[in-house]
Amino acid sequence: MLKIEGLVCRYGKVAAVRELSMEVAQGELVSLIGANGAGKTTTLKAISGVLPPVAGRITFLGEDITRAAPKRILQLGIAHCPEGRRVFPHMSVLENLEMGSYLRADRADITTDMQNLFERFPILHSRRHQAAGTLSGGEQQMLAISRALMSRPKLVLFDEPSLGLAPNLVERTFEIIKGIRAQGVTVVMVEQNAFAALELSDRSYVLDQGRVTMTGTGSELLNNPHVKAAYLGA
Amino acid sequence: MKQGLTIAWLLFLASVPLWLNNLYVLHVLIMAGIFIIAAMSLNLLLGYTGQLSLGHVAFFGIGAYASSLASLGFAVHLLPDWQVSVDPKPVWFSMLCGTLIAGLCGWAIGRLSFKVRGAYFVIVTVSFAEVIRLVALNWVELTQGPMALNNIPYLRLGIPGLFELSFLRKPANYYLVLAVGVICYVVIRRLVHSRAGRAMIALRENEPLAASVGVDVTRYLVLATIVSAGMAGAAGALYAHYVRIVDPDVFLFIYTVTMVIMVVTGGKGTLAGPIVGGAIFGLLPETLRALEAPPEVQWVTYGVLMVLVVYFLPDGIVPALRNWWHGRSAVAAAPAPEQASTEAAR
Amino acid sequence: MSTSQPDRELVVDGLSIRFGGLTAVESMSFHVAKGEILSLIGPNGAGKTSAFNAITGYIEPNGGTIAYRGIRLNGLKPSQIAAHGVVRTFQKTSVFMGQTAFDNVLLGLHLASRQRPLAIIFALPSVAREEKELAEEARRILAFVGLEARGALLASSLPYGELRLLEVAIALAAKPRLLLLDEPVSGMNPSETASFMQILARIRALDITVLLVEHDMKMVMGVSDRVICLNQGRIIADGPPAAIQSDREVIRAYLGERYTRAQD
Amino acid sequence: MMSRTFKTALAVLGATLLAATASAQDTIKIGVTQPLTGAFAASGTYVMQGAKIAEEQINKAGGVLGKKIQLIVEDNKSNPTEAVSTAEKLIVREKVPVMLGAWSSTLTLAVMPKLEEYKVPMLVETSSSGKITTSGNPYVFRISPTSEMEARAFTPLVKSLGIKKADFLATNNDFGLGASKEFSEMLKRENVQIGTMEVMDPKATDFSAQLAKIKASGSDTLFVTTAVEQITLILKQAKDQQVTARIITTGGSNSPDQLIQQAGDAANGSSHLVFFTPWFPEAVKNPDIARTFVALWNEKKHHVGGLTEGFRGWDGIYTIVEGIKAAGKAEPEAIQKALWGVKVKGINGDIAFIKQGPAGRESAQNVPSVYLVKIDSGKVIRQ
Amino acid sequence: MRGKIPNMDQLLQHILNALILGGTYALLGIGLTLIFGIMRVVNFAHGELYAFGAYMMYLWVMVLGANFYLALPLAVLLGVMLGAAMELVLLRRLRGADIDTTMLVMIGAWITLQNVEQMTWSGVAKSINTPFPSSPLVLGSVSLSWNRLFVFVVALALIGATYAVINRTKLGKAMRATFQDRDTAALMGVDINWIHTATFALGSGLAAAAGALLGPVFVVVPTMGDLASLKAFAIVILGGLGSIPGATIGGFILAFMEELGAGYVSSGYRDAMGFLLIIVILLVKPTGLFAQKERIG
Repeated sequence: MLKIEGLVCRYGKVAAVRELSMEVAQGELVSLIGANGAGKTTTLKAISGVLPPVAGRITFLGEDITRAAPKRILQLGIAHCPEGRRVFPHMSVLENLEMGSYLRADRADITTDMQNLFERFPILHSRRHQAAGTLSGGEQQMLAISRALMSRPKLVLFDEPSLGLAPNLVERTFEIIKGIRAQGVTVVMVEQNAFAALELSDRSYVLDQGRVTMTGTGSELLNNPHVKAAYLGA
Repeated sequence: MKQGLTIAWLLFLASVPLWLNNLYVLHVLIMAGIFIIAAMSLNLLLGYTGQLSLGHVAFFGIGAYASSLASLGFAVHLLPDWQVSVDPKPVWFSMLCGTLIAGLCGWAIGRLSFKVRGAYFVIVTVSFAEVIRLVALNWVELTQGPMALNNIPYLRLGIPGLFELSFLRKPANYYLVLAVGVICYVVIRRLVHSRAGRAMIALRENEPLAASVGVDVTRYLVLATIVSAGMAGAAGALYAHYVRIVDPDVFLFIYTVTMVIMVVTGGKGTLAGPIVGGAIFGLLPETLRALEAPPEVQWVTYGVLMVLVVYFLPDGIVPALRNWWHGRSAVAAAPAPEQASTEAAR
Repeated sequence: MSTSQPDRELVVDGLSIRFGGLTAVESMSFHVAKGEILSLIGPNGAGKTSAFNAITGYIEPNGGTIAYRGIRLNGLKPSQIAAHGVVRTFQKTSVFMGQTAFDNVLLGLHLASRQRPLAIIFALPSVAREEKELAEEARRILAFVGLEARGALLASSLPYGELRLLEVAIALAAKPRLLLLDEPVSGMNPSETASFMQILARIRALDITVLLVEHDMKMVMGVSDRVICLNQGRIIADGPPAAIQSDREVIRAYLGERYTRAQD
Repeated sequence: MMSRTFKTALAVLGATLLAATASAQDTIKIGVTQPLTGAFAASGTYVMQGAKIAEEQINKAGGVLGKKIQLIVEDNKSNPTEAVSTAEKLIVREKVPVMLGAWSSTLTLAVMPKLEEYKVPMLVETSSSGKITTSGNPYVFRISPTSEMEARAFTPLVKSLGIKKADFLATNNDFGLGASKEFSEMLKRENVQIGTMEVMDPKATDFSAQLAKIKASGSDTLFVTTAVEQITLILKQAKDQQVTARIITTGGSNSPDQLIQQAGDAANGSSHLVFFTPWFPEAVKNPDIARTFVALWNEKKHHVGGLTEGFRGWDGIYTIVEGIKAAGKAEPEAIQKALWGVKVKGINGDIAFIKQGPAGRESAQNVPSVYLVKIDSGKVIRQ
Repeated sequence: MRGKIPNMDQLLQHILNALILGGTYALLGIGLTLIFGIMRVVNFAHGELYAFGAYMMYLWVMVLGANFYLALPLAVLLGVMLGAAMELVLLRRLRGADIDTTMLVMIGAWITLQNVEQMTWSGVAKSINTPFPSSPLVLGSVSLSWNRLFVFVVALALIGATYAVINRTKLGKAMRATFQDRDTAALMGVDINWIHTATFALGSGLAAAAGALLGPVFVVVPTMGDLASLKAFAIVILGGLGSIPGATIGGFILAFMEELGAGYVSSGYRDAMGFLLIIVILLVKPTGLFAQKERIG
């Protein structure tokens, strides 16, 4: 479904991703793990078109999206739920969700989708007129996920969904992500909580200094002594 | 080597009135010199502390007015029945007053306006200059308002009965401006290569980090403002006693813009930057005048140059030249690490 | 409350911090003993950095007191707090990017220098003498963190790991007695982390007390004398590393059930 | 593009050099510093145009001392510092023996120290501040009236117009404030009550607050002193706010033609003190000269509203040339001495100088004529 | 009847004048709050767009003889186009640059535009004829011109329209989203470049509208933009950056301060009121009177 070959990304002179290649199949839940600065977030940014890569090739459903505009990539069905939730703080919950469906014109379906989300997250419904910045961290995470789903994506990129959340909320978030996958949406997730990420995912890529150093199924990596030492703090 | 070059430059500048017999060109050089001093003073704020003060002309104007008023004497009613009058003072003393009063204003303004940063700071400084201009325009009893202060005496130095130096003619004024300029240059140079200058650079580069190693943010910003304002005031005093008229138009925003262009074009945060920029933009109006270009063309040139400089020479001419030079010499021989480090501090 | 017990270097009592309606830190009390390395851990947003900011004067707490060696730090400016010997680093790499590594340390030596503005303007001989000493000192500090060969390079051209070392060098230049490090090894690879732990040991040997915020459990458990775990602005555990690792509350809130399983 | 500009520059430079060497023998230079840009651009341009017409006429008639005259015009940008620069350039670089300038009092005052420094006389054609001739600068020769002279000339009209209470609205500069001061003192002597005295920034465009105050004071006459652009706005806004007082403008920079054109019927009923009445040249002292000037002005297709300013340039240049003729040589000190004795038939009237200022260092002042005209149904009529 | 008019009438006239003036100040302010408050570009050229609107009005009505009511939207449209062009040429390549850099560029644009105007139209003031009756509208003891009333009504309508665009339309939401979080807005499929251009053009159009409306009331001169810029900054800071209701109220507050200050304190300091206000406000409450609270860090 998604294929990345030889991806290179830079911030100014500093290379963040060097010659990275990976693949995601339809319906998979794939996670990227690694230390800060390993290039996980940068890879997601390159996929969603926010940071155009310097070299390499990204294809999605057979179409080359390497230097496509974020708008085009979103239209093709890739939604990106950014690190730190990034809700629009001064806009209401409703407006945030409307921004999620920015590129859609099917008004009736948008309303249905929104109602479905409100049923799933009643707290968002009761706060729909409140400015998003006043929500708690967990509520903001739900809003950010809901907003990403409003574009009816085929593939969702989650960047550190558990970041800064209380542990029970972390569990909840992972449940939600599982649910999304269960509906047939493909998921790529970046997660600092390597243990949880490996448990959850079908497959994982371990990144170090912009390169893939290891890959395998979640349980394979969980039992890999090197991964244990470097990323599980054991 | 470096010192030799500086001395050669100084000797050359000092020799100008000896071989240049065109008084008009000398006049242009004097005016450019006064603006260079003002630009150097602005550079201390803009280039070294990184604060874009767009009210700098206020200090220039305050220096000009204070010095003129002290030398002319004045009488004002602070209350309907309370009159304060000051008798005319010698010009050298007045110029010192102008410098000190401008510095004092710098202290007051610094204390007040450094509560805000960024766009707010810019707007506060612009507003400050504009309010001062309106005071100069409307406090007619003190400033003569738009009638301007006229017949401002020129500087005379000497011991009565023994000898007297009078700064009426151009060569004398040229040397006066040159001397003040050199003093300002030396003071700024010493300052930026010291603990105080390093504190200012630290503030510019990373204010929270600077504070974390003990740099008192307000103290050093205010110190920079005082020195900068005092020098701008000295330039204003020079201006007042050379042109011998001061009117509220000295506070016009466009003069601040001119100084900013000089500093930015030459290279902010470099010692030579304002001198190079000041020389270019101090002489440009007269060059354009010689070409019989209408004044609008001069300003359009300013405006377009400003945009082009931001795009193509964002660091200014001096750093660009220095990089070019280093690029060349690096091919010949890699520079000693010590030398490179002190260069970058400048 | 006693704020001047001899072994208590820093005493935080009832600290509360709110942003608008959101509570970042809720009546937090803890102390740092002289000479120890104390780590603050907890999920992001638990209030660690907010507490750091309040101790070092970058934000005004809404309640509570902070005292260092009996001196109340509330209401002091960051520079004044630094002058008392409480120096910090920042979570996001924070150096003077446009300057060389050497000059970065020289800028950090602000408190070590005594020049007065007038002395500078008149170029008194004492100024030149001091400048020489400062340059010597800067070189010594660079060598201490292992960057002596990098002095002439612009900070912006240093690799990430060395930037983080330079950060520590700048903080050391301010002559700290209590050093607060905010995630110093985040983004470092394991070998860089290991060498940083050695530097930390040498810093400790200089009689500098350290307060550490860090996510890297290997580092935290390896260097700390004591660990405090925060969650949602409150302290949920305080004790030696071994106790923290097995604390049920900490496992539930921060380390996660899976952490204990991974340990097995 | 670049090279073209460069070539033009070279050509200009070359031409200037050539002109300088060629003209040294056969022309007499006269420096003119006027505001051709900036706040006073319009008026300065008119004066310059009037001076140019005079130059042409004089050269057509054979010039002076057997040589042609050549005006060197410099733009002082309505800015005192620039005015000083133009004086420097004219005197030091162009070596002019005499100058005309510099329109506003502030500009003239700025130039005056330079006159003393280089001992070059200047003919002042517009400025009204008393300070110019009382500060003891013997190189100043003024043909325009001071505010005090204007006020004195107005005295007989106070009774005939039936003024009982007057307000003032003046631009916040020497010109405006000086006029307000002199006229209010004159009116007090005539037992007229003074209402409110308002000022405005020379660049202001909204006078609603001042006019509301003036309306409330209930005076029968409002004296307005400022440039023509502001007068236009004041007339319009006074009408909007139903200010019923009679508006009289002073200072002579009021161009009634322009007011009729731009203020429309808001201009009706207002009166204006002028120093030249091109609508009825027969009213001035030397009607023939006035008619010639109006004809030449219209021939050049200059703005008709500029006549009341343009005549100053003409009178100025003729007076200067008369001075050069009397001196017998184009040298500053000779001209300065000779100007004292000239008698010129000008558009405004007969020009001759009296002494003003501290003894021994007197400046020269002409006693000009002043006329009051009124706008009625879109026409300028005598009053 | 000519006699003592009671002071109450003077006050009423001042209040009426301030209301009318406040409408146009608000228009200037909301144009700038879009650019300065939302885009964080210190737009020193704002006043030049104001002058541009006035000159376009002069061009259409006085030079080309177009109908007044037709010329007004045309002048505004040209202002929108000039604003869009400035954004495309000057600001696009500075995306993400710090505030000082864009400010220097806008100062350059300001100087250039003003002097091009001066070269094109000369410094002589121009006036624009209007189709309004020359006798004022009299309401008891106070009066105002029909032209000013028209300006007031149109200004209020434009303010209302802008408010609706920002709060009710998809474009408005995209604008707010973009300037709250540019990267995330891009992730929602918003074309960031287009939003920047549109916002700058909208703000410029409002400035041009203010100029086109006020040009016929006053006179048109090349330097008319300078004071307009500075007053607009005062209004925006007064109201809090980026707040449209704040800018509207700020516009009226400034108008009242100027009018009453000139009427009862000193008319010479009329234009100083705005600056004094800025200084006092920034020293007392640096975020402006109506700014929203934001969580820092």
